[in-house]
Amino acid sequence: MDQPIFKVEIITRPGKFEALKEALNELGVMGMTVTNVMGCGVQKGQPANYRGVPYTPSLLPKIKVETVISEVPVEAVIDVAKKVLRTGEIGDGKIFVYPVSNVIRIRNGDEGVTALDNQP
Amino acid sequence: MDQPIFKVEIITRPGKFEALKEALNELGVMGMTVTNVMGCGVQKGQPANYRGVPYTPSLLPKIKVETVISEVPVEAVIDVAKKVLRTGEIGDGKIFVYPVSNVIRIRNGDEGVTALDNQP
Amino acid sequence: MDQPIFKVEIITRPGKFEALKEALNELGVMGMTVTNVMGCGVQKGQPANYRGVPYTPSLLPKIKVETVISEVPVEAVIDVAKKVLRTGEIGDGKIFVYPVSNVIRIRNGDEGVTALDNQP
Amino acid sequence: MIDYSALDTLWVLLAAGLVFFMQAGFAMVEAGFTRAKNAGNIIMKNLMDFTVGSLIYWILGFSLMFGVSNAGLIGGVNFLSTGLYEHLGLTIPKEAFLIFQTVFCATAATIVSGAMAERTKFKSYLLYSFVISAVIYPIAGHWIWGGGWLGELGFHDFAGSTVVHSLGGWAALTGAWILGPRLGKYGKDGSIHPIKGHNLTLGALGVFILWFGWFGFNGGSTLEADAVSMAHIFVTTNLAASMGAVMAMTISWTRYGKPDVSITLNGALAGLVGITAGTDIVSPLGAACIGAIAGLTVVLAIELLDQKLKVDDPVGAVSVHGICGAVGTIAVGIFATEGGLLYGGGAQLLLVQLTGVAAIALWTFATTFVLFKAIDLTIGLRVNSEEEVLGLDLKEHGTESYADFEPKVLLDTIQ
Amino acid sequence: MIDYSALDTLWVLLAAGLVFFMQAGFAMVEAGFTRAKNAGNIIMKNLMDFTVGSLIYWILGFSLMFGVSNAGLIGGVNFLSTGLYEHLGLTIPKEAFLIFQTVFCATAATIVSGAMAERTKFKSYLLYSFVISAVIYPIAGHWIWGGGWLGELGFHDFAGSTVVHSLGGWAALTGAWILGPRLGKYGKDGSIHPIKGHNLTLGALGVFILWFGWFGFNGGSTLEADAVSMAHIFVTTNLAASMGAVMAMTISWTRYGKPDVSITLNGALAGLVGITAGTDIVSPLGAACIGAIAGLTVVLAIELLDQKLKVDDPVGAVSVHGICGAVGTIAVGIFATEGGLLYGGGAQLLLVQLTGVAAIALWTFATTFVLFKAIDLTIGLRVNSEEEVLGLDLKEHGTESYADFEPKVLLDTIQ
Amino acid sequence: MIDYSALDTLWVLLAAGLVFFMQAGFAMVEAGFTRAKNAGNIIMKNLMDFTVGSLIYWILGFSLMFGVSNAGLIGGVNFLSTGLYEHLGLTIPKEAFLIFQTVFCATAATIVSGAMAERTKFKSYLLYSFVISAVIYPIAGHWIWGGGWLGELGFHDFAGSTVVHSLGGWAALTGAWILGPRLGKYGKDGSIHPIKGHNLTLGALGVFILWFGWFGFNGGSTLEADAVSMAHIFVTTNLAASMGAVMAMTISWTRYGKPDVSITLNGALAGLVGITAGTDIVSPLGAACIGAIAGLTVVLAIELLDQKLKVDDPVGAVSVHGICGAVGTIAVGIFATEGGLLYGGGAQLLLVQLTGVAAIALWTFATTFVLFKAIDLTIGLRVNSEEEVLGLDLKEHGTESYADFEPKVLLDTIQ
Ligand SMILES: Nc1ncnc2c1ncn2[C@@H]1O[C@H](COP(=O)(O)OP(=O)(O)O)[C@@H](O)[C@H]1O
Ligand SMILES: Nc1ncnc2c1ncn2[C@@H]1O[C@H](COP(=O)(O)OP(=O)(O)O)[C@@H](O)[C@H]1O
Ligand SMILES: Nc1ncnc2c1ncn2[C@@H]1O[C@H](COP(=O)(O)OP(=O)(O)O)[C@@H](O)[C@H]1O
Repeated sequence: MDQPIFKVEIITRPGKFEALKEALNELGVMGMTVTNVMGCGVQKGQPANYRGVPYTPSLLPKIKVETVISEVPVEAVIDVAKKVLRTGEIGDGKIFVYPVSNVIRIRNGDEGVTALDNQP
Repeated sequence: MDQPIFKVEIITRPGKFEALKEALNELGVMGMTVTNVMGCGVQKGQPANYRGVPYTPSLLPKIKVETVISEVPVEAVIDVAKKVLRTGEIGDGKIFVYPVSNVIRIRNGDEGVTALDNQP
Repeated sequence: MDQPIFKVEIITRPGKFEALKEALNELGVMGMTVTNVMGCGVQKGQPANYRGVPYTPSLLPKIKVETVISEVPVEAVIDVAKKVLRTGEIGDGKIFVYPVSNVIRIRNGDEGVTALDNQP
Repeated sequence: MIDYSALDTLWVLLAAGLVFFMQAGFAMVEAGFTRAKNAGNIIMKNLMDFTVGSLIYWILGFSLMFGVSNAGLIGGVNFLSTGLYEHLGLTIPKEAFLIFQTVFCATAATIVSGAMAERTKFKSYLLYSFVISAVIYPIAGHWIWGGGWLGELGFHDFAGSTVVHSLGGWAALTGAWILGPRLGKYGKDGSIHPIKGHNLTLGALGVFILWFGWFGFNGGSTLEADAVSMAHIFVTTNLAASMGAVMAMTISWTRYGKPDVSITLNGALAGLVGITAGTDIVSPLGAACIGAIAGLTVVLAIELLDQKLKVDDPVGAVSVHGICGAVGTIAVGIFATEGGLLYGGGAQLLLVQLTGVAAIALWTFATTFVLFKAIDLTIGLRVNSEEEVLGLDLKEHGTESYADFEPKVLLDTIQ
Repeated sequence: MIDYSALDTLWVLLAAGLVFFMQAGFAMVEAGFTRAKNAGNIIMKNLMDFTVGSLIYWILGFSLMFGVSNAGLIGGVNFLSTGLYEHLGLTIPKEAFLIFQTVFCATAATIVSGAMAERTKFKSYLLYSFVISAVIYPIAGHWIWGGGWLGELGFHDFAGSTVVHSLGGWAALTGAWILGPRLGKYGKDGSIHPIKGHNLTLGALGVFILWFGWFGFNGGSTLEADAVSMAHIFVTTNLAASMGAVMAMTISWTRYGKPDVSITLNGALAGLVGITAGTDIVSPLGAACIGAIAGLTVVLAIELLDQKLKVDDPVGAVSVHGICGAVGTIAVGIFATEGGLLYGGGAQLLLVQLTGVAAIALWTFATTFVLFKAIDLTIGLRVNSEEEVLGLDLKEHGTESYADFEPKVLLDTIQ
Repeated sequence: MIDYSALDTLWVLLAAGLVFFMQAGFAMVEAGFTRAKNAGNIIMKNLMDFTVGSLIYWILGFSLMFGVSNAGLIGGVNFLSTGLYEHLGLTIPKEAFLIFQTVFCATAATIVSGAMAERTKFKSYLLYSFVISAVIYPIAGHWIWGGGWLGELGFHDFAGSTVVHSLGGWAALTGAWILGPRLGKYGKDGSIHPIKGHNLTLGALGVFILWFGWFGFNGGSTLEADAVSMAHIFVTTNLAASMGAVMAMTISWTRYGKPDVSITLNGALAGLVGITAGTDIVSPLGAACIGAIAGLTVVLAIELLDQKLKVDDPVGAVSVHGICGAVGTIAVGIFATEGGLLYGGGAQLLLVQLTGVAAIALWTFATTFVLFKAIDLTIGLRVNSEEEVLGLDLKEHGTESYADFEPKVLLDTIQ
């Protein structure tokens, strides 16, 4: 476990996942986990109307894509994500990078960087 | 990136989000991401009954609110969360704090603490 | 907060949670949070057919079980998870371990390892 | 017995079947327009007001409504509907008439459940439902259809814009007002937080079912299979409903910037409620006008109630049934081809119509006010706030209606 | 041909339409009371037992049921229903009678799908469905309605509490019992894990549709538009159903602490099934009593089956149709205003009713036991456990019923 | 006026009620087979094409269809359907005929909404719907049913396989083709990405409702309560639908490895559409054959359109209504027991049937092409891509149909 492991967490617009996935796959990042989330940040919900009553939703639907990487450099993932996801409009989202202490593959008990190798 | 960045993860009762959000906003924390989760801890599900058969649910619905902060001190966020969310009853939930290695804003490529600044 | 705290995040097949929970409970791990996620990795979706058109889903439903621990050793949790979840087939999932900076119980303000103690 | 018309009977029975089916429509509309966490409770309320109502109307209500009149005020009591009821001079068997009237009674009763949805104690709802079907509706019904004073006056409420819909609507208003709004509906600062319905497709299905059933509701009220009048009623019913929807859509589009789905659905119902009183005696054009008026009225009424009066009626029952029922009944005085203001009939009929509307409104407000207050002071009318937040399905019935779907917890339980 | 009554024919055809619509009711009840991952499969089973049944009943079954009787046991074979069937002495065209009987046959067949839901191979279900509609139901039907020995005995099963509902219910029991419970339903330690239905509003809609259709089911069985009897049937049908719901609600409230929604819905159906045999010859009060008995019975029967016998019947089909069908048929011997025990008719009719119930139960258990065992030993009756866990929609049909909604994965696939 | 048959009128009105109810069926099928984010829009389109169509057909369309014929091409204009229409020689009141024809018109109009679902501007749909109900359908209807040239030729389209279903289907094809496929449906590399329907149980309910309503659609087209022909129509309708479902299931099983639920549901509808033209004059066996042909055709047609022609028709409306309507009409020339090819009637009828099918196809393609192009060039036919991605409910109506459920965001908005 000499090589540091990171989790890159990308929060962005729904509907962008397919493109992101393809781009990350090209980089060699094969494993990822996606979750539906609701978020607020700079982007605000658009005023709407329910049976005549105006309101503004305070949260917007987003997706959270998490990928744990080690051999692929964090910068490369970030660059790809920025390229694919940037529209320049508010709401493009954020990327958070976290340290990871260890990784284990349940199927065969592989630990650390090897566990991230996605050859079956 | 001299200033440390943290993720504060708050797991609490559903239905408390609006109040928490307002309190955090007052503190200057504007960005957050919310997820539906199911949890178990000290609090247990209440015995119920389906077509005459008694059972006890093993998981309870909770929300997870994640906010990544740097300039606002972690303690301030924790204090606010405790104030808003505490009922004193089992099931109020827990707060976990994690180190964050980096933050990037996709829209313009801002990194680190600046990326957390929510002025468009 | 002398004792290190870790979050163990287990991503595995849906339908395995009850077994995992029981095994972890036996170990003394009582608190956990579960989320529905979609994932891709070594395992690929099976080719299917919609109104005559063949397609292959790119993401598979998984569950993410998170448990923050300190007194129970990380290895013990990993071993239990491996024992309960391993089928040897692709798709068993992965375990990620993260460092945790702090834990707070909202109900009474307990901090650190004490906050993880699940006696009411 | 030999003289009954099999054809008339068949039509009345089929119409009764159609009106029964409207219960499904009400259940779907009300469930669809409220939250998922209370859907089972809504179902249960709709089912039980029909079943309890069917029983008590048979046991008591029918006689209060159709028994020999005492001074035009109330029918003579007769338990289990066992009397002969020959004074009614029916061409159909008494039992055919009984079942047809039973499903009408249940319609009046069920209107209330939508307006009081998501916060009423189930037990208390049962009690309310028992009383309205046993006494409140039958007495009002007697006045108009049972040989009572309003009928004698010449009040024209063919299939019940007033006696069924307005009565139900006013009871709904009293109930919703005494109950108070759902938690979180109105902010302390006067702000209004919309609480969305959980299943628009189901709600729409309910509207289609109601419309389908309404052909029986209005058509069957002929009590005989008369070719010309049945056909006329089908046409006027359909035109008024269509116009109601078109109008409500247009108004919502103009006022709120987009054609609103749930308001348009309400508009169709408003047209149906509006035409019910005069479906037999207004022209197709008159029906379209009444539909348009109802479609306009319902949008403004919903706004008024929800935003000005702050009476929280999740499905718009008061506006659709109460207000449009009244408006439709009054419109008979204007559009009736015989006796209507526009057809040179003068104000005579109009005044009678106004009298009837007012009388039923007064009767309903007075009796249901006493009823709901009495319930409130004894067993309580409203669930506590924990029950309301977690949902009536869980707390009142120990169930969840959609066990396999992930709820949007965040929105679902915001207070 | 000139002599057919257009009115009678119209009524029978409309009733057939209503009974057809009950298929939608069954589909919604069964889908609603089971899990989302099997909803498409339930739909498919309901659709296919109707379509396959319609075809084979036309090709063969109708003649076995209504052909000239061979010793009171079976009708004479005649393919494609092309015979004249003049011995039936109908006042309506043969084709009207055929379609009415077809939809009845499909009702009997479809009852089984609910009890065997969530674990039966689709192929095997198709095969079962073919055989019951081709042979098992028509022969039993012949005994009672086709000029067979039970009819001759004086057995009274007006619209089929026994021949349709009990028969379906007993077949369901045999099937569910041979199949075994769904994975995870019963723990090794004897514990019971409830598996919740996924869509209570849809289930409730199904119940309303069934009730609506039942007016045709019972009413149409007159086979003629007789004013008095049609009206009487509408009243007794409605009262029994109402009483069934009220009773089941009350019992569930007493026993389980809360008024249970799905059990109350079952109670309404139990009342309907119970009254079906005697709807024409019990009084309204008798109907209410039968409804009450059925409503009580269904709750206890569900408990018995689920908790004591551990037969896993996800929708309660065995209790509702099998047991309440039998109870309702027997009740005719008690409540029939002519010949019933309570009306001084002695035990004669009661004994005949008991004989009929027993005969049909035996016939059904015997034939369906052989049928399901034969299927099990050849193509297999049950899907494998992976298919069951992932759901029949995915594995048997390659589909998912709710593609845009996030499932509660956790609960959905617990074993 | 004295001479109207009350029985005939009752039947036609009840049939009109059933056909009206088909609107609910269409709404549920179309909503169920498309995505959750557009469900409210589908509802709204179905509701508004019925309401707008009802009004404009009453105001104008009815007269163009049934007014005194001008050279067999078009009926004489008469606003608000106020004429006497004595030349029709009806045994039922004009208003009964009007409402029956109104619901037919609405059926033709509503077929289109499914094919153009999930990407059409609401405003533009309203406009289309107005024109088809005011002019396009009435003129075609005149040719066949209103005393026009096709009817004179001997073209047999009993209840409208061609004039209602094919016409609707061809309009749907033109619309879907001009609109282009939904975003993400077809990849640049020619790949096809299935876009799943969001609610299969609702879709199935819709199919059952349609089938139920079809008994009125076909049966009521007798315009009189004739015992023999009504009964015959019920039988042939039911057999064709059953066979259509069985066939489509079998073909999908063979071709795609599993019995497909949504295709089987389409198969039942295909059988119904197919039999509509000849339901009165083909034998039960002929009906089963037509059902089988339709069931086979629909699967191949869906494949052809979706995979070869890449016309994106989310619910299969073109295949079910357009193609199977045409096939069923042509089949009359083969299976008609009088005049059909197989019954020794030669090719005469077959040629007439082909002519009629071709004429209506040409008329519809031509008029709807102009209509949709005109709309496209003025107010625009299609929403922009942001609106399409976020859903029409949100952008066109400011609503969400399932506010309490967590959507599968990932799948829901993939482009
Ligand atoms: N500080 C934060 N902590 C956690 N999540 C955040 C934070 N800031 C933003 N997010 C998430 O990222 C999403 C997009 O952020 P937003 O600020 O709206 O867009 P942008 O960065 O493009 O201006 C938010 O909806 C929220 O889910
Ligand atoms: N050790 C843990 N790891 C992860 N999540 C936990 C842990 N302990 C508690 N949780 C989450 O916090 C929620 C509330 O915790 P609980 O112990 O029930 O309440 P309280 O802390 O108020 O007594 C749980 O439902 C679970 O989701
Ligand atoms: N590098 C990764 N980062 C984040 N999540 C991952 C990663 N690799 C795998 N996963 C998650 O774990 C799940 C199972 O992994 P997979 O590789 O398919 O199985 P296995 O490890 O058993 O071969 C995936 O569906 C995905 O959700």
